[in-house]
Amino acid sequence: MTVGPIAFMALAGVLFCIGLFGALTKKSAVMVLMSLELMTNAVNLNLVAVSRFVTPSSMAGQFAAAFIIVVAAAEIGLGLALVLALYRMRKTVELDRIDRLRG
Amino acid sequence: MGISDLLSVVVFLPLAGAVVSALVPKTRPEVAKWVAAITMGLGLALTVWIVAVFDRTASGMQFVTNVAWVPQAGIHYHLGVDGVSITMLALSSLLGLIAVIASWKVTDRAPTYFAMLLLLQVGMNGVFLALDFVLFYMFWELVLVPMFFLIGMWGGTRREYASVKFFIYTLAGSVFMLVGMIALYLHTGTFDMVALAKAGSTGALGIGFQNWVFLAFFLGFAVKVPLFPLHTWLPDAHVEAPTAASVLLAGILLKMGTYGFIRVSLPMLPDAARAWAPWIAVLAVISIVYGAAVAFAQTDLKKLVAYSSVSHMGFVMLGIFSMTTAGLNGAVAVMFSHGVVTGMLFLIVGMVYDRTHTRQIADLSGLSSAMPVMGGLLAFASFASLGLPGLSGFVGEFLSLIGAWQSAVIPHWITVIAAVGVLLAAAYMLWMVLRVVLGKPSEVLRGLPDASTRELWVLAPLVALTLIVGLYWSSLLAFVDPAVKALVALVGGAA
Amino acid sequence: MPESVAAVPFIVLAALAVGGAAMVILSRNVVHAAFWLLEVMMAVAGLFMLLSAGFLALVQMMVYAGAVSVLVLFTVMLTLRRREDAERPLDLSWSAGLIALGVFVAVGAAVVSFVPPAVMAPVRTPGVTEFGTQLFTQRALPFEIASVVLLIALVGAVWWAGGEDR
Amino acid sequence: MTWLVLIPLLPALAFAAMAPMSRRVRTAVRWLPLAAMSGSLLMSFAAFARVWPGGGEEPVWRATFSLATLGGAPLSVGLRLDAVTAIMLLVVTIVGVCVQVYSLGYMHRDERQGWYFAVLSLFSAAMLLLVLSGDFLLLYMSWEVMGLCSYLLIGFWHEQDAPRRASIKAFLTTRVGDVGFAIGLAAMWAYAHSFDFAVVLRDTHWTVAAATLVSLGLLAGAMGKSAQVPLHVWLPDARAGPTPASALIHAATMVAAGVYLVARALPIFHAAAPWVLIFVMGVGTATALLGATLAMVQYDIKKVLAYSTISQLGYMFIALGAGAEGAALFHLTTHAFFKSLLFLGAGVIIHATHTQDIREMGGLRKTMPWTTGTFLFGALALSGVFPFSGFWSKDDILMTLWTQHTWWSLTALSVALLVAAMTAFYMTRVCIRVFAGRACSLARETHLDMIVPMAVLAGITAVIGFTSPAFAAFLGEVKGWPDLGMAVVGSIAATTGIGLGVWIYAFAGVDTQELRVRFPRVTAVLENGFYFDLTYNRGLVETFQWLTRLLAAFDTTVVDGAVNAVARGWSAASRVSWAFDGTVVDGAVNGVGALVKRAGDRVRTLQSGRVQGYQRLGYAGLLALLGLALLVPYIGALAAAACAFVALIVVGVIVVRGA
Repeated sequence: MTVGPIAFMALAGVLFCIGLFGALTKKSAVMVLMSLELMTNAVNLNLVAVSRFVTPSSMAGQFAAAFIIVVAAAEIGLGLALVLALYRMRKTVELDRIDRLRG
Repeated sequence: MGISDLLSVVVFLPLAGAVVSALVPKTRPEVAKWVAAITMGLGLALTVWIVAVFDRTASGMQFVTNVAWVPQAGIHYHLGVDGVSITMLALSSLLGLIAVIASWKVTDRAPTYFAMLLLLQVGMNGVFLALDFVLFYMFWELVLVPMFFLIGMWGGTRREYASVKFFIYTLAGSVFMLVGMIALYLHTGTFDMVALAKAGSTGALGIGFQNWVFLAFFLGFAVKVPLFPLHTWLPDAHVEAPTAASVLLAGILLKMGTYGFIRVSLPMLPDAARAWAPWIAVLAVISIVYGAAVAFAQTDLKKLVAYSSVSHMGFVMLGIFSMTTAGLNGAVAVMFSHGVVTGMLFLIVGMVYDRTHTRQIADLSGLSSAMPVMGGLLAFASFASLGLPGLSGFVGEFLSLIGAWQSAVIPHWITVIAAVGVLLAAAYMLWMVLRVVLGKPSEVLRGLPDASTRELWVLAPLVALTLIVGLYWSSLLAFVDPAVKALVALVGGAA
Repeated sequence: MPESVAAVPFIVLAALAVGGAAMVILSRNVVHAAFWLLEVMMAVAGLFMLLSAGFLALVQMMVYAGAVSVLVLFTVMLTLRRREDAERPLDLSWSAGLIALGVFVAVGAAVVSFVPPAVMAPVRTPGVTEFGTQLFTQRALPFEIASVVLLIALVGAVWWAGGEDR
Repeated sequence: MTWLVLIPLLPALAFAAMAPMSRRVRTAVRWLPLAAMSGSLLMSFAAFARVWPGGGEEPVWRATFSLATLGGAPLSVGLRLDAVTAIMLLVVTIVGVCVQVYSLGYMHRDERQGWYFAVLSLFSAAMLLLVLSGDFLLLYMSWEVMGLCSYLLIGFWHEQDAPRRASIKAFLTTRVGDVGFAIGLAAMWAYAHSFDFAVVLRDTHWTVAAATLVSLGLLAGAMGKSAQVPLHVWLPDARAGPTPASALIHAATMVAAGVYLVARALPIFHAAAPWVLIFVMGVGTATALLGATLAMVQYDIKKVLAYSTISQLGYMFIALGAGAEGAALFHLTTHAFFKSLLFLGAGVIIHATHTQDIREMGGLRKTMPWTTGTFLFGALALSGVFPFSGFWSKDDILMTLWTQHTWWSLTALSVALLVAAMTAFYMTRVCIRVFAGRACSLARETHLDMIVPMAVLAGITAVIGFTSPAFAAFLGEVKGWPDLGMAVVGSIAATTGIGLGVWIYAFAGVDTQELRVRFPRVTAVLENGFYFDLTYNRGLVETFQWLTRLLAAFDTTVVDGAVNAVARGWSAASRVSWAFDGTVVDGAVNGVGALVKRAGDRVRTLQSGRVQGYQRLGYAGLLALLGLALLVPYIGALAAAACAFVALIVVGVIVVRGA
């Protein structure tokens, strides 16, 4: 028994939405970042799967995924650094207490 | 490197300069300004080279670089010059260098300041050379950012307000332009401006479609020009901007709007342009008279010059939408001359301000007695601005007028009112000269030094250009005419 | 269609990934959540293997499982003043759930309507060798840019996290 | 004959050399313009010799120079030398050299005299270029440069208020006319596609409409420059400049440029509707009469001369209106010499007496014999007394009017005779007031360097009249010696004026003050120059200034205000719209305040400042858009349903109300 691209895409969709839910709800900045990582992983999975099934010889999706990993690594590094800086400044990582943009 | 790569070098050389300048430590401002001066100087030298080898008899694009950039979307890296854009390129390279030298005394965050000037130069050069819409749009928007910071960080007392207003106003305009651009792309499948011009002239686009796209582009360009009633960002931006930014704002940025009309609206949407021409001519004439009248009432020198720009740009619009060779030649001549002369005016006002810390006309009088050279140059620039024959201002205004009269699309009465505008220009300029240059020297001018050598060097090339273009029109128009002739043939206006 | 993927390992890995992701969201303890995240990353790496993207699987293991998780854990530790701070409320919200569900419906609709085109199987599935060759020839420029991005991110992260002593 | 280019070029180079100099160096080389001008004078003689014996229509020499190409077609300007040009060259250079020599003496104490000489040189260059130009464009360009020089010289003593204001007034008033000139040129280009004299005046077949338009435009320009009613107001004020500059610019040359322009363009005027030439004659007549009338009541000697210039220019326009190009140009020539002579004399007198008021002068004939003599030569010529030059040229004009013998020309003739008498009268008045009577100041004769130029001009004034037939022949017209009858009539007019003047001011001793008191209203009208200045100030200048202030306020409040209002943001906008809803829909005034507050609060809650809130909004918006995109095919149906629903309700309401 085998599975095709649709299975992978559906899986990626589920992962993405779980990540999205987390990103929308979590109050801790670290948790939000972790949820974002989930979303990126979902996207990567989708890319690799489509590359594998639709353009097997070019590996374009794999390259895209590789670069996304790079950027995501950079992002998480910066994000965590920001969290640390914020924590130093406000002594909290709760996002709902960080509302200086309030109108 | 072939000669056709020159254009890319001219565009991106200042970018390199900007990076270098930005990396200079804050404590060494003189390094930054030398970097800027040398980069601008090199750019000007290259521009002179381009001008020298430019074939003045040909009408098409020269030094073309065209490589695929994002082939999936049909976006190309496509640069080239014709007679219209080369005059603008020359003007922008010259004013760029002059702006740097005029900013010689800037020490506040100098590396960033000069990086901004250089970045601005990238955008300005790029707009005039880009032949791909996406590229054009990128350069167009790129110009906003450094200008925003130049006004917002080094400006006068109301700089935040002025810079935000400038940014949002022009951005709002260019959003419409983007819409028009995309509409054209969806309709024709290309971003290539040369191909689009061809498509427009062969009647591939229906008049209904043209009308809407024309309106979108009109909003984008007219804000930049600026055409009445979209002009109110200009006085604020000018008054608050530092001198060099004012020079570039009036000298180059406004020309981007009229250049857009010449490069985009006329060739790509000729039917719509013809249909809209009388209305735009009405707006142009209102700009001429209204700008002149409001300029007359100003008490701030810089504001006066700013409103005079509104008036002069009206002549450009009138010339463009006359759709005649005389009118278009005149329009480009006004664009060039206004850049030079208004640059001169802003520079002198800036120099006076540096000494007296006032720009109020009422505070300054008898400039020619207190500083004979400075006063004389201000009077000279004023006479060039009011269109005295023999100086550059006359060339364009006169040709615009005869073009407008000749035009099949503009009624005569509009031209008559525009001619009255020439009289009004004389009125506000002479009234300014009477109060500022002439008379007994006022208290604030007592004991102040006359123009320094550096200041004279800043102004000298502008004075020379004013005289050369004014006395020998062909020095400018020989470049412009073949391009204009081809354009008019494309649009199908009168000869 | 090229050779398909065996269903059994896929189902196992998919279950691990979805379950792990759910646990990330549902754990009250931040430290636990971080470990669940690590589990999801490894499952995804397995899925990459399944998709014959060996190199990516390796990268995934090294970057996410190795580096990122450690980073997250360190941050969690650094921002906890007391042990009890690790325990957090669940923070569930109906509106967010609705939005996530909506997005899922939209994505699902897109997925369901996706018709895989008929593609000829290549003579040989490209592997790590081809990946490496391409990376350093055709895609050298993006590669370089990516390294610059990483460098800048590194500098930035150090700068922000640097502390008061600067 | 390319050397002809040097005629305007030499003075221009002198200016170019002097302009960047410092004040001291400029003063040191103040003789440079004179040297340049002398060169031009010599070459003008040579040019005259080349044209001699004249009479031909064709230019002796021409050169074209392409300014630019417009759509591939050249836009050329050119120079040409023909009989008219040769004469004008001589007039300009002779008067110019005399004025330059005179100025060296007159201005030698002034600090900034270098600048004065430089501008004078630029003026000479422009004027020479104007008469040499072979097309209307170059003519227009040099015309404007002359205007600039006139502006600079009138405002030469700009530390004082009056010269500054007079200078701007002169420039703007002449520019009013130039608007017409520019439009005329535009129309000319649109119709004939050329500015060249040869093409426009000879080869083009004008339609009446086009010719009328162009000629009216050119006439407007000429009226401004030549100070014709109603654009004459700047010339009396132009006396604020240095007197020799007035002599050259505002008496001899620049103001005559308008006459020259119309004389040149006369073929277009002939092609235009017939009323155009009659209009020219009418303008001339009105100007001549007005100038003479006002000259009779002035006390400022320069103002008398200025109004006299206006009047004489009107004379020339009368001749042009009659189509008599030769007569107009002859009067232009004679007038250039005797009027510059009079101004130079006035300059000497003013220097000597330190006043410009003729009531404070008197008895100068004893102390200043040379000045008196030369001034009298000029006055006699102006009055048209045989054998001085004014007699001949005036006679020419009168004779032309008589031979034309239309209703219009005879009216003009009678007015012209009246003006001749008035001219003689006011010149007699000036001469008696200044030279006769007892000496009331310690005036002394001036130096030789100022007397010589006046003497030269006086000599020319005395003899040039006799060239009348030769002058006409040179221009290619056939004309004999003056008709005896007209000569007698003209002389009677002049004699009447002189006699009346002598009787009133020398013998009867009529107290003019008493006349002024007796006729206050007439006095007021005359002293205010028929209220032209007042009307312009009140009606135009002040209205314009008020209007500009209004527009400036409009710009900052309305135009800019609109922009700011738009930019004020959604929050405020929504408050306003809520308030609007509240008032209109509910009509419950009390509820408005609460509504406004509620609206504000509602908008505010959107702006929580929390990132995730924004994020949620973003995603929700995305989903909504997606849904919308799916619904697009049905939008038409939905809209139709909505419309139908609303229509149903409206109909229902109407029915219920009606019931």
